[in-house]
Amino acid sequence: MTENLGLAFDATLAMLLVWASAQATSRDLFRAVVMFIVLGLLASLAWLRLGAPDLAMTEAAVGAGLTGVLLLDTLGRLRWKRQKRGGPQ
Amino acid sequence: MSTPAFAAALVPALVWIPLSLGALSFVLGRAASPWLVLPGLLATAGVVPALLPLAAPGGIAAYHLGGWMPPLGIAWRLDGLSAIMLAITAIVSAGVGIFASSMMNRMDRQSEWFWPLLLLLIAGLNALFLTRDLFNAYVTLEIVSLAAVALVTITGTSAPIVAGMRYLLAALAGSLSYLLAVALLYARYGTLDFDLLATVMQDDPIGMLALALATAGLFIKSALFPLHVWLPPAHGSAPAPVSAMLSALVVKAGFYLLLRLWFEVFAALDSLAAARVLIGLCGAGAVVWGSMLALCQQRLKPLLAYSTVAQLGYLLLLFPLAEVVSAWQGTLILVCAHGTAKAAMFLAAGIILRAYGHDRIIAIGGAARGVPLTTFALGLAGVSLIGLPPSGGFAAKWLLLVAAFESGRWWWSFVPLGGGLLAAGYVFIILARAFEAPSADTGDFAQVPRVAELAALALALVSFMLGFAGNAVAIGLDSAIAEMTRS
Amino acid sequence: MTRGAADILVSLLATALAAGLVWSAVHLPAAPGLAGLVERNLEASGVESAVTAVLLNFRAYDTLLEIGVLLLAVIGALSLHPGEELSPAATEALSSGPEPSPMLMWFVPYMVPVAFVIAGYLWWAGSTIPGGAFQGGTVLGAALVLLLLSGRKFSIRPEAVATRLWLSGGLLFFLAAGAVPMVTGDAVLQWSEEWSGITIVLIEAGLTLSIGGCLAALVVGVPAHPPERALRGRRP
Amino acid sequence: MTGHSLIYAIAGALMVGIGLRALFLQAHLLTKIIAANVTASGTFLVLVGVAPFNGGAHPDPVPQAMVLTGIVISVSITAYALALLRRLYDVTGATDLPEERRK
Repeated sequence: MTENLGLAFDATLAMLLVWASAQATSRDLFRAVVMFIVLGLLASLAWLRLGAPDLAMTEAAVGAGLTGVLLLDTLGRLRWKRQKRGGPQ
Repeated sequence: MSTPAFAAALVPALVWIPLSLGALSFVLGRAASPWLVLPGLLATAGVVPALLPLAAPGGIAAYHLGGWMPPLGIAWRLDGLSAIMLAITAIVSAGVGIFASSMMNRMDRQSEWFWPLLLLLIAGLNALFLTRDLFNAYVTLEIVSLAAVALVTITGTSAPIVAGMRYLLAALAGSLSYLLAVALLYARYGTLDFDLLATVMQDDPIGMLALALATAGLFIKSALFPLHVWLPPAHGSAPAPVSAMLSALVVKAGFYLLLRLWFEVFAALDSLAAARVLIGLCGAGAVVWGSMLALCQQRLKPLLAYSTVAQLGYLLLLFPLAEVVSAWQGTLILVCAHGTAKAAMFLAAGIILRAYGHDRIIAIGGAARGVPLTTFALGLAGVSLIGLPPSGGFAAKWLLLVAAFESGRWWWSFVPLGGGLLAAGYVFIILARAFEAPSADTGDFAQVPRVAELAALALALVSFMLGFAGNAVAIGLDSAIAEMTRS
Repeated sequence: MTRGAADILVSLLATALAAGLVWSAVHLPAAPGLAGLVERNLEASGVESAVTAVLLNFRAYDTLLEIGVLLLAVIGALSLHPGEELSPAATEALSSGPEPSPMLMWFVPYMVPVAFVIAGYLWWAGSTIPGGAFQGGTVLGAALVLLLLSGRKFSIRPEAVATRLWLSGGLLFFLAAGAVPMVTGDAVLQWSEEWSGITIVLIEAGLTLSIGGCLAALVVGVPAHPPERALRGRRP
Repeated sequence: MTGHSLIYAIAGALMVGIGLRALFLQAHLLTKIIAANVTASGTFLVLVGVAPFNGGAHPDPVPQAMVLTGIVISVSITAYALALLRRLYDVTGATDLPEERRK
């Protein structure tokens, strides 16, 4: 029973990972960045399931956290400057 | 360790010195470059001759980092092939270092970043040429790629930034492809060591997929035709000493790892004959395509960059001819001859750029009179690039021709012959212009440090003289080649 | 080649690669792996956590080079800092971008000390249970980013020698410690059995600090102006 | 627990395909950088997912160490790539490469 539950969880998580990957590489930039952060959190869960707590910690802090902040900041700056360039001087 | 303790103790210096000096020169900033960096760089280069005895026949040195034997630990080995790559790295980086320190204003913003990046690049190259571990090779490749891209973008102007971005994305795709191969091989065999893998390698689809992935990744990293498109803009727009390092050494790093994989790790696989021919055809394509585009260029540095694409093609001829010893000799001499010649030519291009403010080929008339040593260096290196006797390029191409006939597949000889003609074309374009009288749009002449000219000339001389030393080098290499062609 | 053809070709190649990888994953025969070998040598490694033993003893050289990559990225990012002539979007401080939210401002004073404690704990715990320099370093980096985000009186000044020593200190100490065994004729990075535990803990301390600093420096970039100026009057 | 690692290896393989496709086909550089990261995550899942395990309670620590190294390398390169993207935008006003520009 627990075995089956685990299998179902793993299969769902795997599907979510693939889905989030597809979303993270779509053309809508904001959604892509947000979904990349979600992907980091999902991957962190996957590492736990794979018996790798070291990787889970690092993935959550780096993959979702720092990379996410970096991507959001870059996106914000690109948009902010575009508005400034496009707008009246 | 079965080697003289003194020499073995020097091996880590090849990585430790440039790595720590790279970090230190970052800490100390501009103040450090004159007295710390260049001596350190030359010291690193100076270690190599002391190590050569280790690479001599019978003296193949294994070094176990951390004292752990593979498969648990990581091993280094210094054999003939490593020794050649380390030697050419030492020679070119010494020349580039001397050139850059004489040309670069110490107060330039760039100089603050150039030296740490250059030293870390050298550390990465040396580390790659020593390692016997698949995953460790991945880490060294990342050092080399990241340092190379950062050096390309160092001026911060638009052309190199765009070129650097393209280079970085290509390098990323390449390393991930390589890393997938590492994952498959570790999963299949449970070890990352070249030698252990070679003994257990099976001819199965998983191994084939791994080899294909690694090869594709390294083709991108080394800009081997047809995955070369990122190279010309990057090498053409980077500062001259950077282009010299890139064309002479960085693109050879991926090629070196290809040799290790195809002729050591996967050497026992018989089913690769057709793939080897395919790689040879890629080489032929590179020679034709790169040379043709080189002929079309208006500026000196892009011309040299396309010439690099072409010259890398000759190296791939080794794959279909590898069972012949002279193919190995020719390829290894070509690695050295092209490395030194191309570095010399990029440095010369940098001098012309400094002297005249541009590198438009049509307007470099008077260079022969204004910067005669530089023009002489261009000529000498050009002779080696074409492959005229008695240059190193000649020795290399001659050996490749011999290999083609010895193997009975004489048609491969068209590649070096035709490529030589095309190279003669583009080298002649440069030299003919340089010997013309100065024209109205040549521009004002600015003085160039003599030391910089001498550095370029010295590298060109090495490339030229390799033809005389060629035989000695080839004989010295026999053990390495025997090692690689054993199976 | 037209764009449509390129699309199809790339999609086909990507699909083929994914299919090949799936096939390989399914058909891989079981290989022995190195888990057993690591376990047998764990006692000699000086730490109890297998992952830490691999990272800082058996394959410490990988880790050494990897810190080199991190430092390289920092140097590369700093080198992109424009002079006075250009607008500084490439590297200006994160904190000079959008205004920090009140929520964040409330959160940070509680969060940062906790994060520092966690970072310290992870470093210390790494030798026995999951955790270590990377995990500690990344948490430290995240804490520093939070601190910078909130616009407290804290900034990373990359032109200062002290900052640079902080960012590259982990690598330099690792290199120095790695060279020490050569004195007795051992290989580099060959920790003597009695000292290996303490050596690894010390190296991890240096790495934790440097990794945290490097990650924070990469995220916040170089302040184009002193952060105080950029932030003055923004605080609610 | 590790018995299900194959599921994650398959997910990783699909992520690699998705990531590589986007890396080559998407024009916006930010998407390309994210795509490279997705590919890297997929590669890491493959690395640990297919890693050999000898049936014991302990998963093989060597692939985990490799992935830890890989994650740090990947965040380093990403951070540098984003700095480069900002600089590129600063200098040229573009967020894509000239040859991939869609009109």
